[in-house]
Amino acid sequence: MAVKTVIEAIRDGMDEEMARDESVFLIGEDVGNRGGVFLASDGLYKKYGELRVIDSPLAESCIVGVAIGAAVNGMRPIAEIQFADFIAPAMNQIIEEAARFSYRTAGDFNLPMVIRAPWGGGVHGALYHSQSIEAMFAHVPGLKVVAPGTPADAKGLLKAAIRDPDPVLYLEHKRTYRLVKGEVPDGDGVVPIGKADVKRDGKDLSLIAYGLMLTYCLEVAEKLAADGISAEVLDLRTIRPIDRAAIIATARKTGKVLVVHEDTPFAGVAAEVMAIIMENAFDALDAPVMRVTGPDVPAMPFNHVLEEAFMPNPEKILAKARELAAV
Amino acid sequence: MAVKTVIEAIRDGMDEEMARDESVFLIGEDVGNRGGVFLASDGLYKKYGELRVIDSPLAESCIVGVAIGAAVNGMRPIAEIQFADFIAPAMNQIIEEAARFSYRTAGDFNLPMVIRAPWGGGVHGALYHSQSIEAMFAHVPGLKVVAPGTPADAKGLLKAAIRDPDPVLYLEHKRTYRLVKGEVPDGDGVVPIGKADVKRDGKDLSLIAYGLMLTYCLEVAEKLAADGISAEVLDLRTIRPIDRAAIIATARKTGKVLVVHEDTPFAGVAAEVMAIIMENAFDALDAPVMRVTGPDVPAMPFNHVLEEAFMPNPEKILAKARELAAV
Amino acid sequence: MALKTTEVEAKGGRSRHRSLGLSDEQALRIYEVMRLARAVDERMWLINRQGRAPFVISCQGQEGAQVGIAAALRPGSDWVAPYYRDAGVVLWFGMTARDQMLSFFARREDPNSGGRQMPGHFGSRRLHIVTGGSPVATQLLHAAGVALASKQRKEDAVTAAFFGEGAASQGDTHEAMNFAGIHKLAVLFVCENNGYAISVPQSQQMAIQNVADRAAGYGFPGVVVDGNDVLACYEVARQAVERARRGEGPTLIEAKTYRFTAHSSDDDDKRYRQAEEVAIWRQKDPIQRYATYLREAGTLLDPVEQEITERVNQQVEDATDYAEQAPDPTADDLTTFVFKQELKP
Amino acid sequence: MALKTTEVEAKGGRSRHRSLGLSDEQALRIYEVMRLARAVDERMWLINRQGRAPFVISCQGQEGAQVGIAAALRPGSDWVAPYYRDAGVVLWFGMTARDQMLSFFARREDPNSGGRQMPGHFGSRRLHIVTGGSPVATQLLHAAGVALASKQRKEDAVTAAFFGEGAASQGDTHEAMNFAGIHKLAVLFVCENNGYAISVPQSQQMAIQNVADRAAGYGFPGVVVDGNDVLACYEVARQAVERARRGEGPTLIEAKTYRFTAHSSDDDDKRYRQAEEVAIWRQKDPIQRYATYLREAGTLLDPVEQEITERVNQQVEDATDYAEQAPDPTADDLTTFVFKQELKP
Ligand SMILES: Cc1ncc(C[n+]2csc(CCOP(=O)(O)OP(=O)(O)O)c2C)c(N)n1
Ligand SMILES: Cc1ncc(C[n+]2csc(CCOP(=O)(O)OP(=O)(O)O)c2C)c(N)n1
Ligand SMILES: [Mg+2]
Ligand SMILES: [Mg+2]
Repeated sequence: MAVKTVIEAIRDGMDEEMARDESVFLIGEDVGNRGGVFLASDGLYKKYGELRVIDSPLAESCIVGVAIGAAVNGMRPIAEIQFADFIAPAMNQIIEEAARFSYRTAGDFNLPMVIRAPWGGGVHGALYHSQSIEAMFAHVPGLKVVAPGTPADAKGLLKAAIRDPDPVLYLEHKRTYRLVKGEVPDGDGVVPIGKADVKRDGKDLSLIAYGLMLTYCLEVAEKLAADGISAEVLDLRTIRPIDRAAIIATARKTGKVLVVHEDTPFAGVAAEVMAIIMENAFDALDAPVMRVTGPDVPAMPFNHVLEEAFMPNPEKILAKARELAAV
Repeated sequence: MAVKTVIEAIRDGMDEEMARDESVFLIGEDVGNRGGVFLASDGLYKKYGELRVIDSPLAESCIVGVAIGAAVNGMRPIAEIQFADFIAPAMNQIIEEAARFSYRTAGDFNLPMVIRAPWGGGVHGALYHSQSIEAMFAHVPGLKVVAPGTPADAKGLLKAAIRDPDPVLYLEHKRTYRLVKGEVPDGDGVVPIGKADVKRDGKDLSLIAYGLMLTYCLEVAEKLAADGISAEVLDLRTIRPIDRAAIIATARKTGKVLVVHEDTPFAGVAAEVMAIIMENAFDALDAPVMRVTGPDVPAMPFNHVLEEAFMPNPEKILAKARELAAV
Repeated sequence: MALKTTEVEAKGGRSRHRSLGLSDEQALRIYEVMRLARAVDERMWLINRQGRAPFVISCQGQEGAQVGIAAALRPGSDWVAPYYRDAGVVLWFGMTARDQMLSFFARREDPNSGGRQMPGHFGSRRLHIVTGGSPVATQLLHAAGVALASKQRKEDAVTAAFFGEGAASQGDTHEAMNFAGIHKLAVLFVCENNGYAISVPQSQQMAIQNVADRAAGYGFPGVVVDGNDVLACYEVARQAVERARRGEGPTLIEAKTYRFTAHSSDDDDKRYRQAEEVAIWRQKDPIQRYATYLREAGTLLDPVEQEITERVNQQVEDATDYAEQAPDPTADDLTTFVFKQELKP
Repeated sequence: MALKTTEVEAKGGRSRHRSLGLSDEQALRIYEVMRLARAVDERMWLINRQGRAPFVISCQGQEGAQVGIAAALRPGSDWVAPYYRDAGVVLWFGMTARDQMLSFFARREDPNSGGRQMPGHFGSRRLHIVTGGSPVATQLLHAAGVALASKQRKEDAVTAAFFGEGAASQGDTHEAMNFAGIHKLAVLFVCENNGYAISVPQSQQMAIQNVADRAAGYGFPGVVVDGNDVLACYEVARQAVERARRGEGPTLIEAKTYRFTAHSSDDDDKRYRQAEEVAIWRQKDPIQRYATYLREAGTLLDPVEQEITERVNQQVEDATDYAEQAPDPTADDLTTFVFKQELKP
């Protein structure tokens, strides 16, 4: 086991899968010689050559559409969207094409492809380099959506995504890239898609999160412990297919749930978690499920005051958790 | 007052607004000479000429992007997307541009534009002529989203949308076009965006719906009445900004709520309604809020057996409502 | 840069097909597939008008471009990404009349989609037909991706993507041609220009006469061909295929043609085009024209024609009977194959 | 169809600007705006490197194309849809150094966005600068729409959209040019081709030499111009503007140029381009080159140059001081203007 950052874990994950399987290749803007704007693919172009690490033209629909075609013809593309904020030009290819290939052919076609997209804020990225896009894509049946929060999960889920026979949207939180470090198991560890993970056991209330918010929730749980409140932290890791059993279990266990995400609230992932709990653990609730989310504004502003006001952070989460604990 | 169909109400609404305000114009595929594939704009090309009823090239990003530019320069475009299923190529222009113009300029720019999109199933339209798209767009702050269910609301909300200073996504349910008839007030009636409407008073439980599902819920309420169950039917009409007060009021009044939509469930509008009730009327609930939605599959199949299996209908809603009433 | 080849017909005379390297059998096979595509299509309209099936979308009028171009490819190893009119393409690639009818009636056995998609939404992994949805132009990028994979594995397969001149306005068309140009991919971009996108005439779709002229902007040749001249289509496609196999990159072929029917069974083309215009084009029917040629070439003798007609009718009858009787999916089929499952249940 | 005008410089000699109809004052004003754009940009890098502001994106090297082309338009009645490098364009259209610095420091008073957007995301309704976001190429469609509105109201305003050669690969670029071509809209599509999209060289972006060659596919002229020759840029833009005002439709102008800096302050251009290449292009600095011309023309006398330098420095100082002191937005500003509100609070 070695301690790695999230970005290292991602790079290792791609590298190992490309070494293991010749059909795996990477396509995206600046992924080649430049190694990606975050250096996620640093070194891969030299190692695997121009047929397996492809600098695409500046066209996201092209990146995804070409990846679909290559997946049809026996390859396992990793399509990198430079920032999640620039995925919208590829929406038609992702939602109307990739997500429907299997269903519309009654299983004759399947698409083993990964779309990697750096997401999330807190990096002075302003409106167009900070967005959360998970709700829109998680809404779409036919896509899998993962959002790891630790280096080990980042690597394990990336491997799982690359080996998956279906299209997977792999969300990597930019702020975690170099901030979050952790042990990464050596060898070929795969983290299964669709399984949440209890990152901390607790009994008084549950914090449900993913991505950067996982780190914040763990911090909050620590602080709550100092108050004598025992908080369980459930890391969703996969957003779609969501781990209903794990959500219901933690809700039934603690009776109080706080869901946390950066994305705006309306019909977001927290709303779905609340609906799942409503439908399956209503009788076990000691208080209404609460949520801490990004505000109801179009996107995260650049100015640091506004960025801080936008981002959920440990203080805001802690305040809400205390409110919930006190009900 | 005259009895009209939904499609007539829409045509009248466009015609009256175009007559009233020279800056209103229509752009979309086949909207000109052909009068639209559903004849929503039948006669308008002859009446207003080629500068105000524009057959666009087959390119949705173009339709919306051009509408944005025209709105910047003093016009009030109505951009027609031929089927809601084909809106995805315009996602970038809608979400990343239109929805953010006001916010990203701190109010310097605003976009008085309407995007009309026929949506919904039950018309043998298969995967790509039956889709529900409301959740994805309602998730996005900066857009208004309306989905009328009656001719009067269709006309009144269309007028409100055209006069609104901000981008409005106007969803017209294809199945209601000729199915749903009703009195439409003469004159310049505007239905305000953001106001739900209690279409039937009741006290035992609440049915919350919009679009075609409103018609079905009214049918169900009638049947429930025969069982001695008094159902309130709340028509959301506007999905974003959602009428939280009306949702909370009906939940508090009846204590039992069933939310109905065709769209798939995950992080859909029903999930948000459930979250709103969870947060604001938890103490008033006599049972968990329930939902009837389209199934968790990519889109509605063509074959009639599969289409029927997909669509929520009065029988399915009634069964669930009875289950809720019995809790 | 767009090379005009509309004059191609002049060359070759009565043995044109032979000078193109087509044996009599091959020439007749092309004819038969065109006839079959037409006959299935006509039958579908009949059934639709009788209210026995909800929707038709037609190949009629465009069979020359479709079969002529498909005939230059190698079914099984080459790939196609057709659009909804391309019955002629998929029949050449191995679909059968029965498959067509199963799709038309949306039966469980429909090989394209198990009754999930509308007719005309072709797809078969086995036959190397990339599945198509309804959004136009997406398949051009898929074709580029399929061709990229061939290049990555150093295989010489060629991929042909088919689309209408309306679809040429979509951003995806641009992005696909640009990408294929950069990587010199083995792709044929085949625009079946029938002058209309539903009701919208070409003049409202673009400011130019020839879609093929755009190829210059992507660094590869564009060719205009008479889409109602099946042999001319075969000829330009063969050249493009050879070029592609040599690793020299894509070609954009624009086949000028016309659709005889309304856009679909939901459309009323009288709203936007004159009966006279349709009549003029019916005079240029690619099937009639090819039949005339084949007769003059001495290849299509009366008994041969009769056999073909019988086989075609037989297939249409059989397909209709079989498909109309075939079972629908059941409600249980609604939720399968959202993701890959190992076996069809 | 792409008309090469790289030879334009030869004509005119020492009174070239006068033969283009530019007075000495106008010629000097162009020079001053180029200088100002450069000076503000350089100051921003300095401040960024000192850690006093998080992000810069530069116009350096492209001022000739920007100001030369903008100078052919009428600020106030014409419109521009710039991209993030176009400091030269927006300064010509009425933005000030102070506005630039307010945006750079993301202050509440930033006229582009109230501190919400990154620097380089220009926008002002009053100045007829269409607001830009980060996604590339969307503004080309906005420009087409602005021009459509002008046509609908029968006004003779011209709209210019600016973009990089990378952005030319996006579907929106195609759709915008196609639409503008069909409706003969009064649009200038201005591609500032600096050879790279972040790290991606032109050869991986397209298979052709000249983006301008694509104009033929949309039915209007494409022109290649030396983007580091400000007068050549002015000349082709003036012709395009005249054509547009006559109702003859769009022109695509491709200005070949180079960026002197890394893509942005977050980029390291040593990863993908050679120092020698940058050095060669620095020799072609559009500002130096224009200064040399103006001096040889006897228009830029030493005292004039000195005044300009002082004014520019003065503006940069003032702007920096003012903006650095200016207040940030407050947390309350986070939730305003999601929708139109009548008054700025
Ligand atoms: C993205 C998208 N927008 C709209 C439609 C609706 N539509 C179906 S076919 C068609 C016209 C296509 O015209 P063209 O590409 O010329 O092909 P043709 O039908 O003439 O063969 C339209 C607008 C669609 N299928 N996809
Ligand atoms: C749709 C989209 N995808 C990706 C990006 C990230 N990005 C910002 S600038 C840029 C390169 C732009 O290159 P070019 O258009 O040539 O302009 P230049 O920066 O060279 O002036 C990229 C990839 C973006 N802004 N928008
Ligand atoms: Mg057509
Ligand atoms: Mg560039």
